[in-house]
Amino acid sequence: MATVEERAEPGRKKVSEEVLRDFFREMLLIRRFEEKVEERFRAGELPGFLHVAIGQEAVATGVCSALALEDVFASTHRAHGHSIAKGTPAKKIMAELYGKTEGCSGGYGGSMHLYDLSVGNLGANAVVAGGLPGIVGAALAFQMRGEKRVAVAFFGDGATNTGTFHESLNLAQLWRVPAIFVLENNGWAESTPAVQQLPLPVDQMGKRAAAFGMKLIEADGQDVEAVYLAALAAREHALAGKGPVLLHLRTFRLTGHFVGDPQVYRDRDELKQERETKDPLRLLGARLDLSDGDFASVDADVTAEVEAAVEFAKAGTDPKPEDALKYVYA
Amino acid sequence: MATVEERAEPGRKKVSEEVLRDFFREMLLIRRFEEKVEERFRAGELPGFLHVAIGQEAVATGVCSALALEDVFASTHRAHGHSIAKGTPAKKIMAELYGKTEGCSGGYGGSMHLYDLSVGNLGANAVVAGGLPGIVGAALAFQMRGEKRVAVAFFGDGATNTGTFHESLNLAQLWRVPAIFVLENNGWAESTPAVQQLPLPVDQMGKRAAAFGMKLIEADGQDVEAVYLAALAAREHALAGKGPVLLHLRTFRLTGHFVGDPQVYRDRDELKQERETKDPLRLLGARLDLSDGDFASVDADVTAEVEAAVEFAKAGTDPKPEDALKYVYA
Amino acid sequence: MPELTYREAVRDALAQALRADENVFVMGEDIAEMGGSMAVTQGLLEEFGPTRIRNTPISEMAIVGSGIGAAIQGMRPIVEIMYEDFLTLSMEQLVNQAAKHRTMSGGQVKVPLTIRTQGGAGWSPGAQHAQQLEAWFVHVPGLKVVFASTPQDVRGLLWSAIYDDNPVIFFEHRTLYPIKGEVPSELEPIPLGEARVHREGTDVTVVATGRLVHESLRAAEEAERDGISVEVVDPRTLLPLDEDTIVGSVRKTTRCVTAHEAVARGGFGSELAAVIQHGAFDWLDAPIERIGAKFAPLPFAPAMEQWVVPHAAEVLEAIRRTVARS
Amino acid sequence: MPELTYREAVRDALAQALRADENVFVMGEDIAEMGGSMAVTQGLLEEFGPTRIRNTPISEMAIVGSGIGAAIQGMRPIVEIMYEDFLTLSMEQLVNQAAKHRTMSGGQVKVPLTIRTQGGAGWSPGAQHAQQLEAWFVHVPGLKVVFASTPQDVRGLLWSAIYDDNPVIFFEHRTLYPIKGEVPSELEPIPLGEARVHREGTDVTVVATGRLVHESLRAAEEAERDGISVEVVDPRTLLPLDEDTIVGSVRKTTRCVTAHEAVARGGFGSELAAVIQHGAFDWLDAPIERIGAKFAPLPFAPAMEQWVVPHAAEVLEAIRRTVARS
Ligand SMILES: Cc1ncc(C[n+]2csc(CCOP(=O)(O)OP(=O)(O)O)c2C)c(N)n1
Ligand SMILES: Cc1ncc(C[n+]2csc(CCOP(=O)(O)OP(=O)(O)O)c2C)c(N)n1
Ligand SMILES: [Mg+2]
Ligand SMILES: [Mg+2]
Repeated sequence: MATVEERAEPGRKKVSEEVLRDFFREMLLIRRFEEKVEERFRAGELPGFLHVAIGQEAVATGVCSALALEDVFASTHRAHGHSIAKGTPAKKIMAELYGKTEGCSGGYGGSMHLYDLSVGNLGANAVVAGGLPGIVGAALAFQMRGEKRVAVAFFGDGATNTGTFHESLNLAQLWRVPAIFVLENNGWAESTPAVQQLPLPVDQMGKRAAAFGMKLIEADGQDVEAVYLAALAAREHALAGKGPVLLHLRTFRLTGHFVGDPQVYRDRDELKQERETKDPLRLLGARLDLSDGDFASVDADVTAEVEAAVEFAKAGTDPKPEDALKYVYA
Repeated sequence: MATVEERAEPGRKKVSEEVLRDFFREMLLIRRFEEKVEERFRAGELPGFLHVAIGQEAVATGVCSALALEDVFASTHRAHGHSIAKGTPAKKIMAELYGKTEGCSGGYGGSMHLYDLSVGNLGANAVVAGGLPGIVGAALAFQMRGEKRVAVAFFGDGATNTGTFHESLNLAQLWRVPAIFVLENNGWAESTPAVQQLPLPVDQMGKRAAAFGMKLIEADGQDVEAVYLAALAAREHALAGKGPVLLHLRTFRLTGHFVGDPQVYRDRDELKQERETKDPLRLLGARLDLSDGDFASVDADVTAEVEAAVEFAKAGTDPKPEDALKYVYA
Repeated sequence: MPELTYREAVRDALAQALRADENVFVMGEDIAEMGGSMAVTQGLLEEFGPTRIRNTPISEMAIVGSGIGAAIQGMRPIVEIMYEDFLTLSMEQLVNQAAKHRTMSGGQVKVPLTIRTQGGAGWSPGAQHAQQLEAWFVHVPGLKVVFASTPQDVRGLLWSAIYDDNPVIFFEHRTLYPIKGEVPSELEPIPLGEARVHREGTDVTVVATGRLVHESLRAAEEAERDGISVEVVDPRTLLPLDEDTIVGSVRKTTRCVTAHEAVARGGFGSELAAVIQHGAFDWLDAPIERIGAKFAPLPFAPAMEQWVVPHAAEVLEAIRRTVARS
Repeated sequence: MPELTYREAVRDALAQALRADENVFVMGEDIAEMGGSMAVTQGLLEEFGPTRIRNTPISEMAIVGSGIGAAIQGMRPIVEIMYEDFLTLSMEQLVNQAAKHRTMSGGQVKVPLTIRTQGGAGWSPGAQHAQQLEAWFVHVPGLKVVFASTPQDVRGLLWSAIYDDNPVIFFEHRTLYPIKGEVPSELEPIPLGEARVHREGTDVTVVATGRLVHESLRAAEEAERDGISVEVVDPRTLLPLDEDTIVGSVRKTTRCVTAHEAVARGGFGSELAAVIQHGAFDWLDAPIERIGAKFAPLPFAPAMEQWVVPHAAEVLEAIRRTVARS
């Protein structure tokens, strides 16, 4: 387990209320965005295969707020939140989900392949752990060129079972590259609970860092301030040339694995309880002691942004069929 | 690090002198066998790609002596010692190296693919870590059928960098199958020293077990008694249904990576010193206080066995070219 | 004859094989409680329990590799790789281990392992969830390769794959799971290595696999209205290949189109074309036309996706092109 | 013109590329102090230092994947996979990542990565150290595939691969490292996608790659003694393929043999045959003969090994078969 110093304790208040309010707004934007995605999918408007991260917003906002514009990241199948939090306008993401040329990947990627090089999004990946080796390489490039930038990989607890995870962290640590590996541990890999897929207890996944002698930093993934502070510490460590960090964040997936997932495998009561006690927006709202009016005004604001994103997306341009061949080679 | 109880301390004498003498004989047989392989390769008699394990004989003998006939194992490119120690007659191995139908793989395998199902040799593997997943599956079969057998994988420190290693140990631990993972840590992967390929200090490779919550047992790989006791303990643990074991043995490769390797990358003095202080045969000989006469008589005995193996091999049958197609399908 | 969906037919073969032989077991990601990401294994956990219906961690190399190890010990594991795109993660075990153990051991080892997987475009999954990679495995001696296109075939072939003593890579097509078809009331194993003539014809042979079998049958009906008589053959087993039936058909019709969803370049259609031009050289009246996906990673936007992968229209055009040659 | 071995030619291209552009670096297993398992990278560590000549742990997925990541950041990494058999361990990164990033990102991303690897039989390594797997990659849009057979080609093509903005899989053949050949005194880049006509002829075209280029040239000389005039073409770049040169040659000669060391079934020769039968249908006077390894994992014993992989004799027989057709 990480030492106490390495933990960004939930109680340690270091972030101003103003900043926390900004976090709240962004997390609510992500929440409303994804709720809209679910709604539009059910309405039959969105093609493809969609995964939302409802319940995990504090991870996206906390980590990405700790990054600079020139820092880069790779995401997963559950990428909307990370992408919004790193600075891609919601409308460009929505346009991507609608398959429009105005989308952040020009309509070529879809939900599982959101890219935006202008803000350092090197691409979401539909192959579990598929983005990790590339992050090692990006960090290596920064190291070789002496650039003060970090490369960040998001991935889930399920991903820690892959050989790709192991090889990536191993190489990163060997070469001490400035990479941060963000383990977004929601205790599920699709329908498979921690106990069926992880040989370690779900809360002890940080032990995986020991296999590489890698710096471990852990925080409560539902507490955006803790996540933010932990990510700042991780970035500092990496930029100081001390090597990569495994940033272990325990979080909760408060919805299905994919949009439309009936979750037959999941205990209803437990889910209900998690929704009541683990929702990062509720937790932050309570902490900020937001009045109903405050909340309503933020909500109206982000809801309008999401609606505008849908309008933008729907008004977008469909690619021409033969544009499929446009980017096979550079 | 493993607790003291988990270590088979070198000083703890539990094995009778008679048994140790048997160990000595077998280790010397392996040594003479591999020296002969080097000689015959240089003489141009042996085709293919050969790797000897001179310096690592205590691992082969110590581990395999702790196994029952019905236990199975998978080996690596450095497989002669394991194969002899598990009970395949030297002559069948030599015949394989000569590419004869009398060889343990019928001339189809060669040095990197020694098989002998009759003694539980599931095959040496020329792909680093390639044999590990199969060992998990063999152990799973034993578990499902309630058979009291263990499945053993040999591999090197270099192999612990592979994704295959990680996935295999992870799955084995998750399912608590009766497998033993024998990490034969000689501190080299071909020409690449530990410091260039392992993010952990070479003596701390046992920490890799922590990533899975796996039982770790460590012993001095140059001390055959320690290896034997450690392997017995590992087998007991696995057979008791307590799950797999990582058996970490620090050992020394007292020769090149492959037969013919000029070792341009290696410090001569260090190698010389290792040959003087780390040779498991010298160490065991000293401990047994073997007289010159004793030694000479054992040596004559095993040398004769090796010579007979060469005779047997040379007198063997060459496969017919078109036999290549014989075993493509079952 | 009862009717089953393709999905039910796969499930039925699995269930019957599990009942028939206790050495059979199933493992893969999310195949237990959830019944697999394609709902194929639904209900198996309830009947056969968690020892024989095993959820695995996300580790395709270990899934395939542990299947190999169990198979060598006399089990008949059926492993599921959720999307065939993820076969890329287990190539080492498939190609260097499963395919080679038998030869490398001089015949000591058998690997009675079945690897079920699925893929296919048509639902906008993007570039990493819809590849068709069967051609790679046809290049690997020691493997068998099956690609089934109907409920009857998928059931009979899967049974044979499970009871074959060799590693079999068994491809299913995602868009076929809901299709219905008649099946014999008792499961009839279909031997590996036998093609199926879906439709007899005299002017052109279309050799098609997977989803394209159905597209080709549609194209054949269209063509018939123009007076073109099309024979549609599905190899079903891609390795070993039933060359006799395929070449025999083209010798009869003198024209040939190959059709699959995989990228045309380097695809299984190339192997077919190579075999057919050789075996039916003196009979051929037109160059063999290959239909397959256009040369691009599959884009997300539906308009581009639909354009990249082939449909009945492309097969029909190719049929017409071959017939236009005198 | 100076003479270099194939090995020296590869090394020279690497050294010159490293000198020309500081974004170029090399990584792989044992490439530094030892100079690579084929001694290709010998001396590079001394000249360029350990930051640019990097030994890696045994982790083919991470090696390729970190190469991809560095390439996207504007580096030009050259990664070495020691034996192409181990490409099986990096297929996911090669096929799902390197090949697809550009399309999936709608053109935002470039992956100027070179993956050097080698393989080939003829030295009794057994089944896991001598496969020829180039055909798989020809099936993957977004990759380029090169297979060079002479010192001059390997140098000029490797340079182009390194400076290409796409991922290029660059195959070398183990048994060619010691061969010598003349090279231009200044390195002349050879554009990717251009075949080389090694020898002009009028009766048969042999399209060969890798070691089989040399075997085919030998066979051609033999054939000439029988009065058969053989044209030998090496595509050099397998993807994209120079169809014009290849098809044009067969239109001229009217007969064709394809030759490579890889297993014939599902090999690159099948793709060639499919393309050629289509493009030269009206010209062909004989079926295209495919020469490749026989259908077996490579056995260890030399007699079996030599029988499995093809040599000049098999090419010659195939040439004779095509000419025997009137
Ligand atoms: C290599 C690979 N195997 C399987 C899948 C199918 N799959 C998609 S997401 C997922 C679960 C991932 O779990 P985790 O890494 O914990 O991320 P989470 O979904 O919980 O965010 C699986 C199995 C895949 N996309 N890639
Ligand atoms: C997957 C793979 N990568 C590379 C190689 C080439 N290779 C053969 S042995 C070896 C080093 C292995 O080191 P280790 O596992 O420590 O075993 P040792 O040789 O020390 O016994 C390498 C890199 C291989 N055979 N397989
Ligand atoms: Mg998860
Ligand atoms: Mg070693």
